[in-house]
Amino acid sequence: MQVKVLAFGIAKEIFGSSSISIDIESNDTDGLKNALEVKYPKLKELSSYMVAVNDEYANDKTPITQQDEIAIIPPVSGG
Amino acid sequence: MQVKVLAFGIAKEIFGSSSISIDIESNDTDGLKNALEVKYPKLKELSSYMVAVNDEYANDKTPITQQDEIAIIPPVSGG
Amino acid sequence: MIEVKISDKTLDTQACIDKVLSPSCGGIDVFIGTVRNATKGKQVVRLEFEAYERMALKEMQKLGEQAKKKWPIENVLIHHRVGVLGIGDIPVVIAVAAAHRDAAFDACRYIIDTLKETVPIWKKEIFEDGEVWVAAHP
Amino acid sequence: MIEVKISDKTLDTQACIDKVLSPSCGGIDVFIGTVRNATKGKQVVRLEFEAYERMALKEMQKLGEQAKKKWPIENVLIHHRVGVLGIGDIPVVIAVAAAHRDAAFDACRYIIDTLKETVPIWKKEIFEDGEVWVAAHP
Repeated sequence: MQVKVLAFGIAKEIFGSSSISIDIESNDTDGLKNALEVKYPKLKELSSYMVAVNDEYANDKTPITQQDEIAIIPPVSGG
Repeated sequence: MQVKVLAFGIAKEIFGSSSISIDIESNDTDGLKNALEVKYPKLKELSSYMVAVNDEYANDKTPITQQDEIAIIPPVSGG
Repeated sequence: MIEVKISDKTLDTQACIDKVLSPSCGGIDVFIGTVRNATKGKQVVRLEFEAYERMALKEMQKLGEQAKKKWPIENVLIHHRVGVLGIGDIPVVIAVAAAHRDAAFDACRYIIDTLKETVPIWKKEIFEDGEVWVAAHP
Repeated sequence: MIEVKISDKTLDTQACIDKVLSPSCGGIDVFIGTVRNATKGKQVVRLEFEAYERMALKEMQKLGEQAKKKWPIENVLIHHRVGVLGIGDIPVVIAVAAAHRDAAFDACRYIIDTLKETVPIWKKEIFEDGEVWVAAHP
């Protein structure tokens, strides 16, 4: 399945875009992370990063569909 | 010795004035408190009260002279 | 900087904040006391504040100095109102600026807590049916 | 009341305070974050803030709700700035009004501490000789 992924902060710089499309093998957040880390190995250099599905932090193996809004959340630093 | 005593808050109401003169037997804060409590027994009904000498809280038996600025400090309630 | 003030005019919160701002500070904590409409369930009509002004300023200055010794803070402002205050009026503004926020929070809270214990200022609560000097009696 | 906002305009501290004032509140704690001129001894030129706006607003709203569950507070306001900020500019204002000050202090501090951990907002520090996304790397 191909999904669209939003990116912010340093993730946007790693992807070179605020939004990318990527093919994933297993249709969950782990599958997404695997695919992203293969294509963008610099993601693995971050302190950590989260996946958000429909504006909520997602746990490991959260199922995702093409209708979901998916975003990569690098370490936040607001305030 | 006769000393002048400033009063604030409820002490002003107990004394009926923002400033009174009173004769004291021993020339220290204990002597002052004794004299005041005889003349104004309502002072003893307060939760507590302090004596300030020259703008500083005074301990028991702090010597006082007629040149000092003496004030009765009932429980504070600012803020 | 430590600035202390007792005033019978409306306290200007924004002016207080502007005074503590500094390019080397990243965190400012501000405490604003306001007159509540009720105390222990009883409707308040107004408050009257009175200060032993010279001593109160001295004690407020001490609070600022103590806070600066205890925490790495840069600027402290303590303004207290006296006179007759209505519901919603502001008796006290405390503003503390520090490089980092923890020190600003700790110092600001210390100052208001200690001010209420040591600074010779008194408040009388006036109700529909009477009045009371706060904390005077057990 | 809980009010959350993300804005690319200057935050108005006084307006934030005015919004949380209430006749039944006696204590207001306000936290103001400002852009410091240096970080770890290095001169900062400017900061750039970016938000995942819809999710950030949702997380900010959650913070307000959590704080209202944890403490007896009445009004909470959380405003965060995005875009390019210079030294002294204000990225965040948090204002909490409560009947009694302890709850206001506790809640305000909880909100800024948790905001920095959970709300999807990012800041890039720009120095004379480079730039860095804060907290991105170990």
